[in-house]
Amino acid sequence: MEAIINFIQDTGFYMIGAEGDWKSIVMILISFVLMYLAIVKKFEPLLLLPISFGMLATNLPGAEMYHEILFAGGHINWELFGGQPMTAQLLSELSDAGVSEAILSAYPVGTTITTGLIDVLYLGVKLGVYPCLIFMGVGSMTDFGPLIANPKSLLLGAAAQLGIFMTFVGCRLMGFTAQEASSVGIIGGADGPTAIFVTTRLAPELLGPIAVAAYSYMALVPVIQPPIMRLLTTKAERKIVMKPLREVSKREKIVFPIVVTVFVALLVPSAAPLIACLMLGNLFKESGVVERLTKTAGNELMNIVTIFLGLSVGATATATTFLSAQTLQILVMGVVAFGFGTAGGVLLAKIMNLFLKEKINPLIGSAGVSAVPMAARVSQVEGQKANPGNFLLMHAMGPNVAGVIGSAIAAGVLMALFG
Amino acid sequence: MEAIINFIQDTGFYMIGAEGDWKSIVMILISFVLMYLAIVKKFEPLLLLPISFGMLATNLPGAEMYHEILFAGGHINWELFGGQPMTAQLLSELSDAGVSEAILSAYPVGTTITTGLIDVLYLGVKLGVYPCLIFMGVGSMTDFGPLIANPKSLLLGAAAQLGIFMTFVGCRLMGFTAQEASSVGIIGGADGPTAIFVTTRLAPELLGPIAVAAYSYMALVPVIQPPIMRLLTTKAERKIVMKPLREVSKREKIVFPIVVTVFVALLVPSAAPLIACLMLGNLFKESGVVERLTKTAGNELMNIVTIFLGLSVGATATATTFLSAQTLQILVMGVVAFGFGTAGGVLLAKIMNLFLKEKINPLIGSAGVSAVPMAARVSQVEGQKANPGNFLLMHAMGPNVAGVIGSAIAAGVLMALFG
Amino acid sequence: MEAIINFIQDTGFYMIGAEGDWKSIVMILISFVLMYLAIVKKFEPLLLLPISFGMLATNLPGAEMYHEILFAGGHINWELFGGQPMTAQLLSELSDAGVSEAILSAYPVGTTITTGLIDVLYLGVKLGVYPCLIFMGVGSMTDFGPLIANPKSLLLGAAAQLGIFMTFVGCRLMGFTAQEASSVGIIGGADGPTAIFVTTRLAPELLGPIAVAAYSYMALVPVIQPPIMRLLTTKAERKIVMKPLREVSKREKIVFPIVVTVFVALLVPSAAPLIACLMLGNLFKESGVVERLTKTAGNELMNIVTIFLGLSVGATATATTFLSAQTLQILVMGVVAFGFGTAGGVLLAKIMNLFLKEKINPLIGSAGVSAVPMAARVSQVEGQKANPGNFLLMHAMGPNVAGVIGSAIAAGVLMALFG
Amino acid sequence: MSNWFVVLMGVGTVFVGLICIVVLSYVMSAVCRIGSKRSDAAVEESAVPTPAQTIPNRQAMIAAVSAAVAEDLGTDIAGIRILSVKKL
Amino acid sequence: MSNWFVVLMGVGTVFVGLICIVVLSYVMSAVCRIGSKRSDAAVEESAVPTPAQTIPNRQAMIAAVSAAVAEDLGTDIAGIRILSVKKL
Amino acid sequence: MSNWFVVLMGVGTVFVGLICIVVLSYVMSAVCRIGSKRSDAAVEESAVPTPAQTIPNRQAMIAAVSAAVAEDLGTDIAGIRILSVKKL
Ligand code: NA
Ligand code: NA
Ligand code: NA
Repeated sequence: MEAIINFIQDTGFYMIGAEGDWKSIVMILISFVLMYLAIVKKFEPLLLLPISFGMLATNLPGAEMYHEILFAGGHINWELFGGQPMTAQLLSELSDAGVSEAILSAYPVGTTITTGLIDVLYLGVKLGVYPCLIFMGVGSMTDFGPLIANPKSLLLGAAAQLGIFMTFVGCRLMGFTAQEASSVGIIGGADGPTAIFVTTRLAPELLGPIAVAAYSYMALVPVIQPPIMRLLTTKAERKIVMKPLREVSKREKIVFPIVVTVFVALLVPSAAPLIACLMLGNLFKESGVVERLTKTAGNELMNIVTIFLGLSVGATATATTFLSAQTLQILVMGVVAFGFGTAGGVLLAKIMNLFLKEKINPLIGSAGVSAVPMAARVSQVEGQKANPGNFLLMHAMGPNVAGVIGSAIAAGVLMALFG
Repeated sequence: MEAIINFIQDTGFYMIGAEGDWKSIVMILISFVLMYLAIVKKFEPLLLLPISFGMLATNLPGAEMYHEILFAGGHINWELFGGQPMTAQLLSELSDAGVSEAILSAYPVGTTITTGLIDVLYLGVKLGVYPCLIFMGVGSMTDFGPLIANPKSLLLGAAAQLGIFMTFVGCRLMGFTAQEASSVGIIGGADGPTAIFVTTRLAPELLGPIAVAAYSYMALVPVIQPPIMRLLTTKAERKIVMKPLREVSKREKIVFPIVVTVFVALLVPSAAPLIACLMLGNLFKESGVVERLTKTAGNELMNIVTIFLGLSVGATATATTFLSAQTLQILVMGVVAFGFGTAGGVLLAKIMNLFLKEKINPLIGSAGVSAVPMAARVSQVEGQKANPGNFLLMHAMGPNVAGVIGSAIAAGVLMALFG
Repeated sequence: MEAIINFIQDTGFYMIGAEGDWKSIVMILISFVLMYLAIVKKFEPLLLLPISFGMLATNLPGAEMYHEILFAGGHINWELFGGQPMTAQLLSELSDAGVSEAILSAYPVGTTITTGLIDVLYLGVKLGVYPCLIFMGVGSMTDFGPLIANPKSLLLGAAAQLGIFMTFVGCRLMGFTAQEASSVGIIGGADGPTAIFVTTRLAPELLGPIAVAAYSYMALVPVIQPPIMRLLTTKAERKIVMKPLREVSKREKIVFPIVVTVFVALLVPSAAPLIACLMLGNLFKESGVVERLTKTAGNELMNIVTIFLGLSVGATATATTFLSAQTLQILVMGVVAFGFGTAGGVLLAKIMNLFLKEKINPLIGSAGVSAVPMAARVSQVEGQKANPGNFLLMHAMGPNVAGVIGSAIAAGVLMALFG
Repeated sequence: MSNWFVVLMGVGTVFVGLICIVVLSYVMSAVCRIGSKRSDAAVEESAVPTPAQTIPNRQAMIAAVSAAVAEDLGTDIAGIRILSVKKL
Repeated sequence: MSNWFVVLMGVGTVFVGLICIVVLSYVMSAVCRIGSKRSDAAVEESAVPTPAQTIPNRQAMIAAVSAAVAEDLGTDIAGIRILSVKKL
Repeated sequence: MSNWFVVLMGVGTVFVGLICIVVLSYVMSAVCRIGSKRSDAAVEESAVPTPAQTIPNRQAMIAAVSAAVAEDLGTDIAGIRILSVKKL
């Protein structure tokens, strides 16, 4: 009889019912909303679907698919990972490191943890492996040709990082720590892997909401950007036709990723892993001699990592960390970041037009936030609305990929200052 | 000269000859038999071939491709894994944890271990990663449509789990511990990943024989099931024609995996990892928005994990653990488990027919043991023998996939009771 | 202001400029040369491109993408890996284990390390995983048919290992330790994975130069071998036409990998992991029942591992280990190894002709160094130069694949003697 | 814990669990059908496209392609399979 | 550290960095063009072949194949895509 | 350990090892041939099918398909490769 009671008390139904675990229910409902956005609204489903499922899995009462304690105190607790029992020494160390009693009290001395799938997958996030590997895949599918043909467009990619730093200031004023403010700001970079990389290093407890915000807003680029673009430009400006880009030689395309890797790594060493992986993938592609590796980096390897990354990032979104005022603030500040980034790109384009003989269409400035290739497509669409004969896509791809480099540098600066 | 003698004493030939290591020879011969079954008889070759090769590798005297000591005492000994020397403290801890002197005596204080491929691959088994990832792949190739069209067939999938619990009782009476009996019983679930997951958690020392039994009997379903099916049914029953299943909408197929995940995870939280991964794979497939991930989960990722899982599970089948009376008992009880499961499914179908207006063909009950899609095909073949115009395949797919869910729940109950 | 100075002092430019870090610049230039060889000259680009990029990444001042300290003292320091702070105890242990003060002084007590991508990837090298997995892929694409049809060609594969041992002696005389000499010698095996496996076990500090030498010379086979081949043979010998090989049955092809695995693993147990993986891949292929696994082992899995292996092996080539007289010696001895290997194969073929009724063309002897299939193609080309109607390719494939087995055995002997 | 207790617990939980899923399935199907009546064609077809829907009569077209190729070859139609035809 | 200091440092570094890359790009392109004049056709075409070059008029050929297949089928040409035609 | 001892041990073991494999190969081939005489066609063809066997004249058929497609195109037959024709 006692056994039956034990068994029932172990079920998730009991935990919800008897212990009033309404927070988990709310989190599960939120995960459903995200699944809806991913599947029906097609918001970056490649990442939002695994993220939302990870969020569901981690919040199922009793399932214990992700154990925060394994990564508590800022480092990986290998003993617990391997299944060794909790010791008094480890407990006091973790307590000293600032781990809350709420977490520690669940693991008295002698407890062992049955490591689950998501704990293992989370290692790749914690150790910074997944964002780099995804960037390798992204690189293997990116064409820097339009950027090399028109290097000036790099400036637009720089201006669009304005959103990151404006948001940083905003968050600081709202009471976030510098580390947290940096992680929230980087949402404005509109690069998922960069945002996850920075957040893992600076404010891992915000990983869930920041990843959700980053990928949701990237999907919302066609909604967020156009009003801002139209507000800041005149019809005449939007009608500007740009002349076709020159052909870029194979050789330039091969040398470019190497040059950028070396330069950026020397300028902001903390951005080196991200840039190096992005450019390695690109070098695979452009060299033309390792087609096998190009294909694997951009397909199977990237898909595997995407599943693992999504699931484990989602799993960090436990009720305690997600259901707070901070999450709402992050969601608001994420939009702010995208908005300022868009504005920054457009405005710099207008300023550049004051000096340039060959005017550029300011609509391509907004593509500088990255969100490749969505933002470039928005530029194209808006351009054609103003002038049906206007083909801005290739011109917008320049700032678009420049934005990836730009936000990696911004990320490097923030990690150097607060890492 | 001494060096030559040392060298010779290091060869496997010397170990076999001088030390009378006949047990390894027997194990190698057994691995040959399994390879024969896998290659010539095509017994689930995707897993039996790697398993048998792992068994060969682990039993080659001197090769030391798998070190039990790394996982001794129920947890991963990371220090040894990294190549640090054995310490007196670790030795005494392991001894306290019940590790046999036979194993420990091979590693005096100061020994270091050269970690091998299979040690590393085995981590994925120990940490419960592989079975979940394989289930993700299985899910991405499973169609729950027939089940959704006819939910009653879930009951047949429940009845077929009878074999698990009958075998549990039998094993207990034969002297197995509750943990061991649970692991042997779960063979009757006819789901390789579930059996391996449960055994890793409850009785890791039986991993070799249980994996071999599980996959061999799954291949033998066309031999084991038909006599039982014919014994328990009349010719008239076998002739029953079932009317075609209704079309299932895309929307139902998307919602179903989410509903089942939440419900099962709340009912038996310990089954959550298995069910969640199975259903995540299925959600990838049915959502239709992440084709890249669906393809990778069901192909490359699954193939990689299959190789790793097979090799490392096979490697646990060392002579000491495999050459015992227990192994024979496991092989016998495995058949019992399959037999009772088959009977359970068929008999429940007959009982249901007492109440149902639209009779179901009891031959589809046997498909409830899972062994997807083999058992469903057996139902189809037997059905056509009785009535050439009878097409039971789609009807049998319902109980067939229900059996996967059913045995995951059964596994969860056993892990909750004895984990 | 101080913050700006700190920031500037953290940049790689400052490190190069102020600290006179010219060694890193030299290493970066060397990595450019290797990239040039890989991309333009197509020197084994699949490995040399990732290796050279890893070399670039590891030598970018400040980037800290690879931390030698994590693997210092011959074992993996898991605490540091997980992000725990350096302790006085660990420091003194590492110091006792002979780790140089230059390395240790960078990590005072309390430092934590932010583990990077390459640190994680290097685990697979350190634990011996990658070379085995690559051999599995190689096996899945190798056809042992020509070898089975003409087993005598195994002898040529044996003779070509002469280079390994001649180089060993040469290196010993130049002052290398036995472990280092073994690792350099194994370059003559002309098998990248074997060379990396042995070097990881015996002389990990030489991994960079040895990997570079091994893969570069494999690409240079068409340059290195022909003069030696022509020097040692008469025109009449080169004109010898060999009669077509017999058809080999499927059954022989299936049994062969199993027989070789068992025999080699018993003869030299330390070569077991390499041979077992090579033959497992081959068994996948020849069995014909696991096409899914064959495809994955030879494609996606191999590509992923190739990227990881290349990057992390390249990353070990730090300025301190690479810019030394040793590296030049290794490059020189590498050519010697290839040369002696080629000569050994050719000469044994000539000796065998003294006894054989059916003469063999000595040009196929050089293929015994492996470098599959490049060396076999060289035999074919040289044969046709002497006699346009001469088709040696299939005959050369015998010694060619025999060379892989031969150098695995040689590697096993060296690891047994000095491991 | 007695063995029969384990059997009862186990078989009981499995049956309770799967019976609940039966009920949930019926409920789910009913709800889905209500939902689809409301938004029907619009949502169902535009928002959740499936690979199968991208070429409506995929089976038919593959059959046609097979037939065309086979005719050129004089081979039996059952002997070949076109693996990769995709709508752009 | 004041917030505005962070903004200045950040925006400053991003701009300095990307402006340098602009300059480097121009330099690189110039150097590459000089290099390619010297060795031109020889190196450019033999040493760095690209997938696209292996079948020079790949697009055209795929179009032709599509057309041929479509004619047999009476299908609209936009409806199918030939995924795998490779030069040997 | 003297260097020449290492050379002798090494070269010796390599030769002994590979000579043994030569012998084992001959034995294996002989045994396989005896085995195949006993069970010949039955086992060899049914039990160990190979991809190549699933379409007996695969090369021929692919050649035919290529020819048919090429005729429509007026392309050289060596220029294209059909990657995916599979027997069902
Ligand atoms: Na960006
Ligand atoms: Na089952
Ligand atoms: Na070799």
